[in-house]
Amino acid sequence: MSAILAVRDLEKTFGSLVAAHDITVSVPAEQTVGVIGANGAGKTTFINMITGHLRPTKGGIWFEDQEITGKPSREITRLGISRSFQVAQIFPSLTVFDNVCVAAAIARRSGGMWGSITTPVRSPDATAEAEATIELFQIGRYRDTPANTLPQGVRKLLDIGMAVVGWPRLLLLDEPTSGISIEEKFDLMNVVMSALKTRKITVLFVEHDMEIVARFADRVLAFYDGTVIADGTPTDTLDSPRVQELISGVRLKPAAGSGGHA
Amino acid sequence: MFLFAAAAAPLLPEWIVSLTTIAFANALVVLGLVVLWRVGLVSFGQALYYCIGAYVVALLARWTGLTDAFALIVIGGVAAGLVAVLIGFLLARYREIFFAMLSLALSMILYGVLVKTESLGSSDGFSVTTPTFLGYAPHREALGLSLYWLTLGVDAIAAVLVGAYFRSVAGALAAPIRDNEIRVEFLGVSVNSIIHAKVVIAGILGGLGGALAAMAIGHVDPNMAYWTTSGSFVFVTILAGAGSVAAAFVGSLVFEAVRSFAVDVMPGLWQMTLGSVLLLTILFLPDGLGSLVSRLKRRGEVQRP
Amino acid sequence: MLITFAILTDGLVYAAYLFIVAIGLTLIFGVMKILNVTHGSFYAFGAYGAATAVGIYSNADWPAAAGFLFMLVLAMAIGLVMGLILERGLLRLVYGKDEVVIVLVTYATFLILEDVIVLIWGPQSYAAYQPMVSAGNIEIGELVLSNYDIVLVAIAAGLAGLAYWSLKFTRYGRLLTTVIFDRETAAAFGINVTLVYSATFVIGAMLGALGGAMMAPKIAVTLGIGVEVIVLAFAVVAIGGMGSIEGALVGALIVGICRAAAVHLVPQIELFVIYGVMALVLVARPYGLFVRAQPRKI
Amino acid sequence: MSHRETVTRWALAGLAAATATIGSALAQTPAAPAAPPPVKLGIVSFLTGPAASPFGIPGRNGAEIVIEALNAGKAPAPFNTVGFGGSKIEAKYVDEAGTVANVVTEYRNLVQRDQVDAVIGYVSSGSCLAVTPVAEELKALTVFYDCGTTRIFEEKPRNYVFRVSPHATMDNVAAARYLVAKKKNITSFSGINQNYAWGQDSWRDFLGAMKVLAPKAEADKVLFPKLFAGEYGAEVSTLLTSKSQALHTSFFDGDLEGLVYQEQARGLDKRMTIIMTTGEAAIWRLRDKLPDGTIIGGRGANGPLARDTEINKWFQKIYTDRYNIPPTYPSYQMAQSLLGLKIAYDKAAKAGAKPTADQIAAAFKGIEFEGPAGHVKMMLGDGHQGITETAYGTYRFNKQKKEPEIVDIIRYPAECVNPPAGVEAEAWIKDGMKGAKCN
Repeated sequence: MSAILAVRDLEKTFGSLVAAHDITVSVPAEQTVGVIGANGAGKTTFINMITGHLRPTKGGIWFEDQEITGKPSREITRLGISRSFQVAQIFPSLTVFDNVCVAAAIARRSGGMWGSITTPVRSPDATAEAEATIELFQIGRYRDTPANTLPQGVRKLLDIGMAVVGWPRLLLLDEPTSGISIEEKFDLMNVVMSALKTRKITVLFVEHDMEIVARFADRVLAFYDGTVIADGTPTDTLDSPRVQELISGVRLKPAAGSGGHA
Repeated sequence: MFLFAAAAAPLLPEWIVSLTTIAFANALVVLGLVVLWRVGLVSFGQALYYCIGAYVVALLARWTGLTDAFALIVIGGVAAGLVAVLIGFLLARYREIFFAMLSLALSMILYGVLVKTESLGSSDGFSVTTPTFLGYAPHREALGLSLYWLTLGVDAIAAVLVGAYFRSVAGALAAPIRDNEIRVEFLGVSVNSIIHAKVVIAGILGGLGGALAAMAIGHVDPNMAYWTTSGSFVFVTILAGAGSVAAAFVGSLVFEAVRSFAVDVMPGLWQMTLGSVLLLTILFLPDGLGSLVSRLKRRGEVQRP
Repeated sequence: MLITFAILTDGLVYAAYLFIVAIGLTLIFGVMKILNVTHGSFYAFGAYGAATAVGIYSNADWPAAAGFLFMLVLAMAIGLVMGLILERGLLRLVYGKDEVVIVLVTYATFLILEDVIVLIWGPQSYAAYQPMVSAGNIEIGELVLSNYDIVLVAIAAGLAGLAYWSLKFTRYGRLLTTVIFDRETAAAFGINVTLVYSATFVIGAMLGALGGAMMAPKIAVTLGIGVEVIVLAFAVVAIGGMGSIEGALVGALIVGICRAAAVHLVPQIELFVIYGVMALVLVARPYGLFVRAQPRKI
Repeated sequence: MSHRETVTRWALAGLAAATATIGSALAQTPAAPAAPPPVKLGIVSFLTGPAASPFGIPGRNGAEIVIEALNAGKAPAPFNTVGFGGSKIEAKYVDEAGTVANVVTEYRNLVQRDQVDAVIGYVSSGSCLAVTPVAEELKALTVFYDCGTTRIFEEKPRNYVFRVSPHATMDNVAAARYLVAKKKNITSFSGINQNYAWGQDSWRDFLGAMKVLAPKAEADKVLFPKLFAGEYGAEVSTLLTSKSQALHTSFFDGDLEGLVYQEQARGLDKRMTIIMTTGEAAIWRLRDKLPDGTIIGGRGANGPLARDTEINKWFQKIYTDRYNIPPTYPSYQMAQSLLGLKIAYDKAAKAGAKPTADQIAAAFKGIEFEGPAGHVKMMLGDGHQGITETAYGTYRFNKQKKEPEIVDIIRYPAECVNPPAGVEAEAWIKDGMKGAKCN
């Protein structure tokens, strides 16, 4: 089948600074794509453009053959693209359940302002969906904990869970393991990836840790200086000399990107 | 609560009935502020809608001779609501203190306009024709009670609807928006339109409150739009807390009672009394009287087998 | 020609008045993010203090200038004491609460202080006109200007200069700017934020009192003068941008000139000028003229 | 449904709070002493806020001193009987400050909670207009003492509301008459009045009267600064650029003093004569700061403008002895109102038993009496609105005696500056003040 996501000649400049240029990628459904590159290589910019947080200066983005270039993020979300964040974006004052439940309710509300005023937030199916997702991400034991007291790993899972609860078809994970200790990283990714597989979600994930990329990605995009310098299977990409030379240095300091704002 | 209060009315002395009527009319404005406060917004200009509601009632009675309380209230609420819709387009983009300041400026402009309008009695305002109730034209006690019951009725409806709203998606988004607007946007919701809706709801409630107050007081004047009026509404909101719908009504009643008590017992020093009450509330009851409500709730649940 | 000159001078005088009232407010907001309603009380206490001072000195016959200084000093002393008491005794307890809640705290304090004034000075009004009257006036063409007003403008200008200089070139000023820019970092760099807060609030309070003291000779010092000033100062600060000194200056000038022009040319609209300007500016620049919104990063 | 339950709990709590106030209220009013039961008066005026010092407090003081005298039966004849109808007066003083909602609430509390026999008070015309319908509804006898608006008795006939003090029309009509008398060939005048009802009405009446009395003269600058603006720099220079020979102002206290200081610093009074319709209330504080030659009104023949009658001397004395400052017009208005009510009450009480509101009201209608401020006729508003003569004069600070004094006083008979019964003030002025009897 045709690509679920297609990106052509994408470019983003801030004044004189070129954050991303000449990015052309197309992703078939249910593929898991790892995105690597040093800080400032344009990974997050790339994600932000797809999710509508940034408006591209040039080029176009197509999702399921529909152009979404420069649409506001909330519309793009409604179309079925969802994302998680480098720094987990959750609602600290709510419990884990309420976090997910709100997300579920929003995804399920019948359209428009009137819809969101008339549909209760704890509708049976929203609640059910929330419970299911919490199970799926194995954070059931934190169900009623206020989010502001959660350990880092759980925050990450919750963040992704909130992105997944709306049954997106494309999910972008911005450094899902940033700020997570090396020991936990693999368990976390195992949980996440198996969850996404069961929901048949196409995934783009930004990652600094090459082992994780090698382990979980079907395909790897290597960013350097705002554009894609290598694109292929993990092995091909990671072993390509340019990548070795320009990027894999990152491997030596895996947590470099943690918390930092690419 | 409303049934209870309604039943109690005939037993109470008239002056308490009228005091309570005004308190419960103002409670609607407070309820609107509670809706806003849940998203962390405070309007120092809510008196704008209060005043619009009041003047609409007074002017309709004066110009068209329409005196039916039910019609007047509805129109008052709608009028304020429409203004809120317009202002909302502007206001919804603002947050924090800037939201407060802009709403304050708008209400002060209305104040200026009214003071300038000599045909409407300028700062003296003018009196409101005694309302009728579907043709029934009561006087004295009867009138007081009718207004009181009408107010309670409107309050009850408002309380139920707002309660339902709080449980709806748009209502429940208040805390999330306060916490993290970006996340909300990425979940597929326009934060501004949610806030716009809240501004409108608050506006309608303000208008209803003003309409009822106008009839209960029997007089309208530009001070209804002055910033100190808004100030006292915010005051009650803090006193009540955003915890529960009921708190708005209790808070408003307690406020009126305390003020009247202070004026009665220490005529020269009632501002000091009010100030101290507010201060103590903030310091020792950070979530307002509402937090007492929820505490009672919790205790109630514990006691239940 | 005469009108234009009149508008400019009047505008300048009014702007000076507004700036003197607004600077303390904007300083406190900039550093502590507190919209300080109590500012009105500082103003009132300053005025009452000044009136008392003038009362004392006009009985003892000291030179006018000395009396003027005595007046200002006493007022600022009052501001100092009040500032300390409030910051240490009350605000300290509510830091970290919701911005709006803190506004309400200051509002409550304002209400209380309104009656404290009655307790101290009673309900009657006081006069402190001596400094202004003894200052005399000068004729410029048909126009007569009060020297006191000229002094007022000079002092306002002085304050503006002083504020600018101390923010840019003194250690405390640089501390302030860092705190204004980013509280956490400031704390991280070992700046004693608590101290900076106390200092700022006290200075703000003294400026408020100073404003009251300098207006005292022009007005009847009577109950309720604080209320009027609060909203005025808010408007100016909102126009210029909360927490920006140059904003307060420009805001004051805009409002001052606009109002003067209105009074001379279209008296009917005088009542709306301030809020009209404020609304317009806020519509065009939600955060005021001198403050930009920083988009949040993710 | 735990919601509903807690709600009910709160209803109880709320009512408790409310009842607490009744309790306290009852506690407030001590059990009546041995017969005859006292007559309870509610006395409302500004005890806080900007209007307290010029109007509220002098008004309250006037009430205190007069009630004392009446209770002691020490007032001069015909007021030398004890209290009202032989029973002592028990006054409760209430603050007028706050919104109309507060004012109305407090009024109801006085009538319905404290069961007062009559309410005397109110400075702000807004309060008076708001209270009037309530008073009529509650059939509660109410006497306004200071508010000046003509609307109260022009909008509707009233049954239970009275005002002994004349309304504001005569202040400005008389001001115009005095100005024209003093400046025969006046060509231009200006006005600075506060931007609210009082200021606007005052200017409207003055302007109307001038149109009639000096058609040649035209109004030049018409300024309406915000109430309590405090800073009048721009206004003063506007006036400095004007060729007017006179400036009309209805400013009161705080604003009036501010204006005086600021205009003096810039010598405006050297260029034009200032007419202050309420100036009399400020002379004792402004003293030598008030420019000589200023035209002073006192909302009637009050204070220094009052005639030198026995009862005026008496009032001047007891007031000055107590408060060591002479009484200003609000004190006079309060005294007049109390004395007027006393006459009505005594008349109604002749029947023996404690008179009802209706009896007192009936007795009050159309009475005439001599008060400290001269001869009162309850003539307008079907006998509910009093008129008196009024007077204007020119201010001079007597350097020898170090005392303010008002010289070349001109007195205007009531019928000269007030509309005839049944004619609306504004209309009366518009069509040339027909039927004015200025002897």
